[in-house]
Amino acid sequence: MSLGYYFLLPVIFSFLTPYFKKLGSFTLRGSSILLSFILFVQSIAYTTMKLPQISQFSIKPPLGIAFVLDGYSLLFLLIFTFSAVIVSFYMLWYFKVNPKRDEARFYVFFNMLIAGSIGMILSCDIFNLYIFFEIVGICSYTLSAYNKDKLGLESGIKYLIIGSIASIFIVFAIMLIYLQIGTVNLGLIAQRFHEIDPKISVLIVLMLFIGFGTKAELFPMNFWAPDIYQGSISSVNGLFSSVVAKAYLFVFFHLFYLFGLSSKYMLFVMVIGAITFLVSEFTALNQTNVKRLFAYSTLGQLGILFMALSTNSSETVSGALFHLTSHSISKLLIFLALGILIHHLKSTKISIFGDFKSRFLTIIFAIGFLSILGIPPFSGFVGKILILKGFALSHNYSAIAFILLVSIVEAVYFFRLTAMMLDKKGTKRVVHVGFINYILLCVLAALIVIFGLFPSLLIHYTDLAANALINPTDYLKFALGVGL
Amino acid sequence: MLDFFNSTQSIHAIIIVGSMALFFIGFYGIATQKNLVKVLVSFDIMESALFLFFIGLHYKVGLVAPIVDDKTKTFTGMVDPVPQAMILTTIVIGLAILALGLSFGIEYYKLTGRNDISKMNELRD
Amino acid sequence: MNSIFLLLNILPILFLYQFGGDLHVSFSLTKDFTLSLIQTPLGTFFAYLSLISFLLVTVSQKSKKLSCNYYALQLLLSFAMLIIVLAGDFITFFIGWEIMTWSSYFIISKSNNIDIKSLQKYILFSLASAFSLIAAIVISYSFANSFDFATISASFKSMPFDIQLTLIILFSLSFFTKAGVIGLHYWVVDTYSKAPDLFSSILSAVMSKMGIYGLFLIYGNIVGYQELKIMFGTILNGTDFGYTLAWIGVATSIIATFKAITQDEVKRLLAYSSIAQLGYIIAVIGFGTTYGVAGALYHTLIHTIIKLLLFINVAAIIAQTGKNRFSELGGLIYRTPVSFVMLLIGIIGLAGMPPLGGFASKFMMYNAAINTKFALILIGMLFSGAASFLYCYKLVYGIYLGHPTSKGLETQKEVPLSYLIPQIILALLLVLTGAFPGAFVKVINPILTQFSLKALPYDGVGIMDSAVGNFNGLFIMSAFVAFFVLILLLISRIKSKAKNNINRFDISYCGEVPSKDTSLHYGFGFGTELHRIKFVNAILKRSTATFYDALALQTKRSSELLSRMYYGNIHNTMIIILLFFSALFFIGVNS
Amino acid sequence: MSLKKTLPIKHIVLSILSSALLLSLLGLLMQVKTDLHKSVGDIFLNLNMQTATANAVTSVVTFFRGIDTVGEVTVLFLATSGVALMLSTSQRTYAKIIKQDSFILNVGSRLLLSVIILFGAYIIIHGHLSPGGGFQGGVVIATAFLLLFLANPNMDLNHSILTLGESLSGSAYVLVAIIGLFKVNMLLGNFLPHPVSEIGNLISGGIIPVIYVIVGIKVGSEMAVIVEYFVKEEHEKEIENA
Repeated sequence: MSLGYYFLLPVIFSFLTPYFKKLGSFTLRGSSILLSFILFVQSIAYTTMKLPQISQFSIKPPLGIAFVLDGYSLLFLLIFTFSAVIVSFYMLWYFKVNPKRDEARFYVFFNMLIAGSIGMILSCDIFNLYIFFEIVGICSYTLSAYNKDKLGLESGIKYLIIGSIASIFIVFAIMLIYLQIGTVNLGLIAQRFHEIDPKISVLIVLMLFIGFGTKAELFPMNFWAPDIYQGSISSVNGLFSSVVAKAYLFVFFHLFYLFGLSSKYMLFVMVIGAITFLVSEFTALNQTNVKRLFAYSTLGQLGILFMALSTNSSETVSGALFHLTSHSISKLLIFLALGILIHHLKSTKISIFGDFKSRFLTIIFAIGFLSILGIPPFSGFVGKILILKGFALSHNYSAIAFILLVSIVEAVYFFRLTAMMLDKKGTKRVVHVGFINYILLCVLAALIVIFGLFPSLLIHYTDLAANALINPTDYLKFALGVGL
Repeated sequence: MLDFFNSTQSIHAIIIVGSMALFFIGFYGIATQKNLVKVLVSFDIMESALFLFFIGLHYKVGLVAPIVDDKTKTFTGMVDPVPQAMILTTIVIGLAILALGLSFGIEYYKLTGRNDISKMNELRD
Repeated sequence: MNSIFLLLNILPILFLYQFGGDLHVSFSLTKDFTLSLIQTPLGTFFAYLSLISFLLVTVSQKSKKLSCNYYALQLLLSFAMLIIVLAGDFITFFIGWEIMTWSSYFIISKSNNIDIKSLQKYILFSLASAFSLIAAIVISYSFANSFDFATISASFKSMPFDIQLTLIILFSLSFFTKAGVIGLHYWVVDTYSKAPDLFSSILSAVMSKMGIYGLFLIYGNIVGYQELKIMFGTILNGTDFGYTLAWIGVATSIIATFKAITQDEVKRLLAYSSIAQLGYIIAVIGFGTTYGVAGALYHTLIHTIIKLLLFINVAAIIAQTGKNRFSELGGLIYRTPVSFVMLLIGIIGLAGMPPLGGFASKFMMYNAAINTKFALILIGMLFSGAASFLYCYKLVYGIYLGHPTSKGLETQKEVPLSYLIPQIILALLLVLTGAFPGAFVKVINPILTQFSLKALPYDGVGIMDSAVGNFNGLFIMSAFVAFFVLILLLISRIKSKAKNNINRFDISYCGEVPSKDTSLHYGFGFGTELHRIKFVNAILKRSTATFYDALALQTKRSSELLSRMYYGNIHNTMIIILLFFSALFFIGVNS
Repeated sequence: MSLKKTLPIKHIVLSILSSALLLSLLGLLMQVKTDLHKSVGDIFLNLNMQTATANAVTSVVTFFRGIDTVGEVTVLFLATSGVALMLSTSQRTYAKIIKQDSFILNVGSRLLLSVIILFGAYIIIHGHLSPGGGFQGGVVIATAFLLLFLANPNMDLNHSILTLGESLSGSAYVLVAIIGLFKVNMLLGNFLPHPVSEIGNLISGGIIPVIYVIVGIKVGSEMAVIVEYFVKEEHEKEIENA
C-alpha cells in the first residue's frame, strides 16, 4: 500500500461522511473504526519492510512532493494509528452516553486530525508540511470547541488565535527559505541550509522555533495549553496529549536535526525544555481541575522530552523516544479513564478522585500514574532510566539532578490523587466502566506493563528511530530522490 | 527618476518596506486589539503583507506572467510560478481559518455577549 | 486465604535453601540492561531474615480478615525484597527497590487510620530515596559503563574523588532515608504508627533493614572498606569516614531515644525506638573493622527479631482492646499474661540486658567502638542505651502494669493463638541467640570474607569472642535462669502471704483527694518530666517537621505564583509570544 | 496614576517595539538575495512544456504540487464543516423574514445569477490556459449565491445538491490521485494523454483541467455553504433584535 493512502483514505472518508451518516450511525462508526484499523494494520506491516519507504506525488522529488517513511516516522506512525484505533472504539461509548452530539462531524475532524498528524510526519516538503499543520490546526480548533458551550468555544477561540500566530511565523520562515534557497524540499533545504546568510538563518530558525514551539507547548509560549485541555472533551484531550503534541514535537526535532541545528542550539532547547518541565510541574501542584492538572503534566513530560531529544546522542534520544511512546500510552489511558469518571460524577474538580468507587479504575489510574512517574515495572521506568543513562554517558549530571528533583514535585500531585482514590472515608459512588472501555483500558494497561517488562520489544524501534533522527542520510537520499 | 523605479533592486526595496510596514501594522494590531474580529483582521493583514512580500520579491524587471500565449511559445523570461501557487494555497487556508474563527466568535457572542478576547476567562482553575 | 499465602511465603524459603548459595540467574531486559540475581553471603543473610519475618507475620495475620489484594501485595513486597537482596546489578536492585516502595504504599493505604498527609510523606520520602539512588546509579554507570556490582566496584577506584564522594553521599542519603536517620526520619513515625498494625512490624523489622543492606552493599561491596580507608584517611584506630557515620548514628539514636520516651502512642514509641536502634547499626557500620561489621550484622538480626516480637505483641493488644495509647491502656498483666511475658522478653532484648541476644549484639558493638578507640562514640552509645531503659519501662508499664485506665480492659481475654505463636518463636530465638552467640559467628564469617575483612575466631557455640574478652552466653543464660527461678520461688512464697487488698486511692496525695477520673497510672505522663532537663528539652522541642512543613509551604506558594501565569488571558499570552520572539530576535540576530 | 490612565503605556511600548523590530527586520531583509540558486520554479518552468499546460501556475498548483491542493481543498472542507458545526443547530429553526422581497431585486438577481455562474465556469474551465482556475472560479460562483441571499433572504439552498457536489467532487479528486497510482505508478500522476502539440487548446494538459473543474465545483459549493451560514446567522440576529 502506498504511503499516500494514509492521507487520501481519511480524506475520502471525510468527504463521504454525509452519506455514511445517511446510512445510519452503525455504518458511520463502523467505517471510522475500520479506517483507523486498516491504517494501524498497515503501519504494523511497515515494521517488517525495509525502510525508508517512499511514495511520490506527481513527479519525482526533489521537485515534487513525496511521503517518506523512515525509522523515526515509523515509531510515530505506530503511536498515532494505535491511538486512533483506541479512541475510535472509545467514541462508541461516548456517543452512546451522549447521543445528542453531532457524530458525523466529530468523525470527520477526528480522522482528519490523525491523517493530518500522519501527513506532518511523512511529508518531506516543508510547505506541504505547513498544509498538514493547518489541517491538524483546524481539526484541533474545532474539536476543542466541540462542546459548543462557553468553555469549549473559549478554548476553540484561544487555540485558533495561537494557531494563527504560529502559522504566520511558519509561513514567514518558509517564504524566507524559498527566497534564500529556492526550494521547499526538506532534503534540499538540509543540504543548502548552511549557505544561507547567517543572520537570516538565525531569523528563519527563530521563526520556525516560535511557530512549532508554540504548538509544541514550550514554556513561555504555552500559557494557552491548559485552557485548551480544560475546554475540550476527554477523548480529545487524550488525542491532544498523545497525538497532536507529539506530532509537533516530531516536526520540531525532525527539522532541528535535518537542518543541522543541534550543535548550535542544543543548549538553548535543553534549557527551554528544562524550564518548561520545572514551571509546569510546579504549577500543576496548585490545580484543582483534573483536566488542567493532567495538561500541566503533559507539558512537563514534553519538557523532559525536549531536554532529552536535543542532546544529539543516540542513547538519550532513543530513551526519550521510548519515554514518549510510554507517555502517549499512559496519557491516553489516563484521559480515557478520566472521561468515564467525569461522565459519571459530572464534575472536573480534583475531588472526583475521592468520590468514586471502582477497583478497576483505581488500578488503571495507578498504573498510569506510576508509569508516568517512571516507576518500575511499568514502561515509563525504562524510558526514564534510558534518558538518565544517556545524560550520564554525556556526563551531564545537572540534567539528571534536575529531572529527578522535579520528578519529586511531579510525584506530589500524582500520589495525592492516588491517595484520594485509596482513601476509604467519605461517600463513594460506584462507577460502571462499560464493556468496551473495560477492554480498551485493559489493552492500554497491558501495553504499559508489557513494555515495562519486555522493553526490547519497543527499544528495537526507538533505536531505529533515534538513528534515523540523528543521522538522516537515508532520509535525505529518499527526500532528494536519489536512485529512484 | 522613473528609471530608478524601474530597477529590480528599488522595486524590491519598496516592496520590502511596504510589506513589512503592513506586517507590523498587523503585529501592532494583534498586540493591542482585544476585539476578536479585529484580532482576526490583524492576522489577515499580516498574512497579506507576507503575500505581498513573497510575490513581490519574485518579480524582476522584464519578466512576465508564466502563461504562454500566441506570442510567447516557450516558458522563458517568466516569473517563478511556485510562489504564486504557494500563495494561492495560503490564501485559501487563511480564508478557511478566518471563516472558522468568525463562526466561533459568533457562537461565543451569542452565548456570552462578549467579543473581548482579554475577558475570556471562564477557563481557569 | 491465609493458608494459601502462608504456603506461598514458605516456597521462596525452600527455593533459596534448594539453591544453597549458588543462585545465579540473569535475564536480558534490553541489550543494555541485564537483570541478574546472584546469591552472596550478605544477600542470603538478609534474604532469610526478610522471608522468615514475612512468614511469621503472615502466621499472625490469620486472625485478621484480610483481603486477597492485601496478601498479594504483601507477597509482592516480599518478592521485591528478595530481588533487592539477591540483585547482582543496580537495575535489578532499583527495580526491587521501587516495587517495594509502591507495594508497601498500597498496603499502608489499606489501613483504617491512615490519612492522605501521612501517605504523601511516606511515598515522597521513599521516592526521594529512590531518586537519589537512581542518580547515584546512573552516575556510576557513566564511569563503569555497566550496572553490574562487580564492574562498578572494580572501576570505583579510578573515578575522580569528587565523583566518589558524590556517589557515597547519594547512596547513603537514599539508604539513610529508608533506615530513618535523624533529619530524614520525618516519614518514619507517622507511617509506622498509622500503617496496619501487623504491617508496621514488617516496616520496622524488614523494610528498614533494606536500608541497612544497601549501606552494607555500598560500603562493603561496591566501595569496599579498604577503599574507604584510602579515600578518607584514618582517625584513631578507625577511618574518618567511619567516625563521621558513627556520629550520625549516635545522634540518631540519642535523639530518637528521647523522643521515644515522651510518646503517648504505643506504635509511635516503637517507631522511635526502631530509629534509635538503627542508629546503633549505622554508628558501627562504617568502622570498617571486623567487630564493627559483625556488631552491625548481629544487631540487624536481633533488632529484626525484637521489633517483630514487639510490634506483633502490640498489634495483638491493639486488636484486642481497640486502644493504642498508653493513656488508655494498663493493667493487662492479669488478663493477658502470656503476652506480658513475651513483651518482657522483648524489652529485655531491646534494652540490651543479658542474657538475651540483645546483650550479645550490643556487646559486639561496644566492643567495636572500644576496638577503634572511639571513646566518645562509645559514651554516646552507652548513654542512649541507658536512656532506652526508660522507654522499655514505659512500654511494659504503660500496657501491662499499673491499673486499667479505660473501661473494658478488666474483662479482656488473652490474645488469639495466631498472635502468640510467632511471638513465642521469636522469644525463643531471642533466648537462643543469647545463649549461643557463637553460632552466629558461622553466619557472619562468610560475609566478613566477602568484605575481605578478618574472620571472627570461633570458640564454640556458646562463646562470643572479642578483643576485650570473651563472654560465655550459655553460662550466663544458665546462671540467669537459675537465679530467676530462685527469685520466682521466693516471690511466690512472699506473695502468697501478702494481702492483695490495697486500693490505689489509699495513698497520700499532698492533701488532694484524687477523684475516680484522675489517672494515677504512671505510664500516662511518663516522660514529661524529661522536659525539665535543659539538654533533653532542647532535643525534644526541635522537630524536622517545621523544616519540611516550611518546604511544603514554600513549594505551594511558588506554585501559586507560577500558576498565575496560566490564568489564560489569551491577549497577554499573545503579547508574551511576540515579546519572546522580539527578545530572541534582538539577541540572536545581533550576536 | 492619572498619567497611567491617560497614556496607553502598553500601546506606546508595543508600537515602539514593533517599529524597532520593523527597522531591524528591514535591515535584514534588504540583504535577502534572490539569486542564490536556481529555484525549483525555474526547473518547473522548463519542465512545464511536458504537461502541455499553457498556465505554469496551474500546472504547479494542480500537478507538480498537487497534494498541496488536495490538502488545501481538505482545509476548506474542514473549515466548512467547522462553520456548519458551530452555526447549525438541529433545534433552531430559521424564522422566515417577514420583510417582503422586492420583485425587481429578485428578477434582477436571477438574471445576474446565470451570468455570474457562467463567468465562474469560464474561469474554472480555462484555468489551465489563462489566469484563474478552480479556486477563483469557485469563489465567483459562490458570489452568485451571495447575491441570491442578499436579494432574497428567505431563500433556501438545496443542501442535498450542495453536499452531493462537495462529496462527489472531493472523492473524485482523491480517486483521480489514486488512479494515477495504478496508471502511471505515481499518485496524482498525469494518466490522461497530454500531447505537447495541443498546448493552448481547451482540451489539453491531461488531468489538469479535470482537477481544476473538480476543485471549482468543490470550492463553489463549499463557499456557498459558508456564505449561507453566515447570511442566515446575520438574519437571525436581526430577528432577535426586532
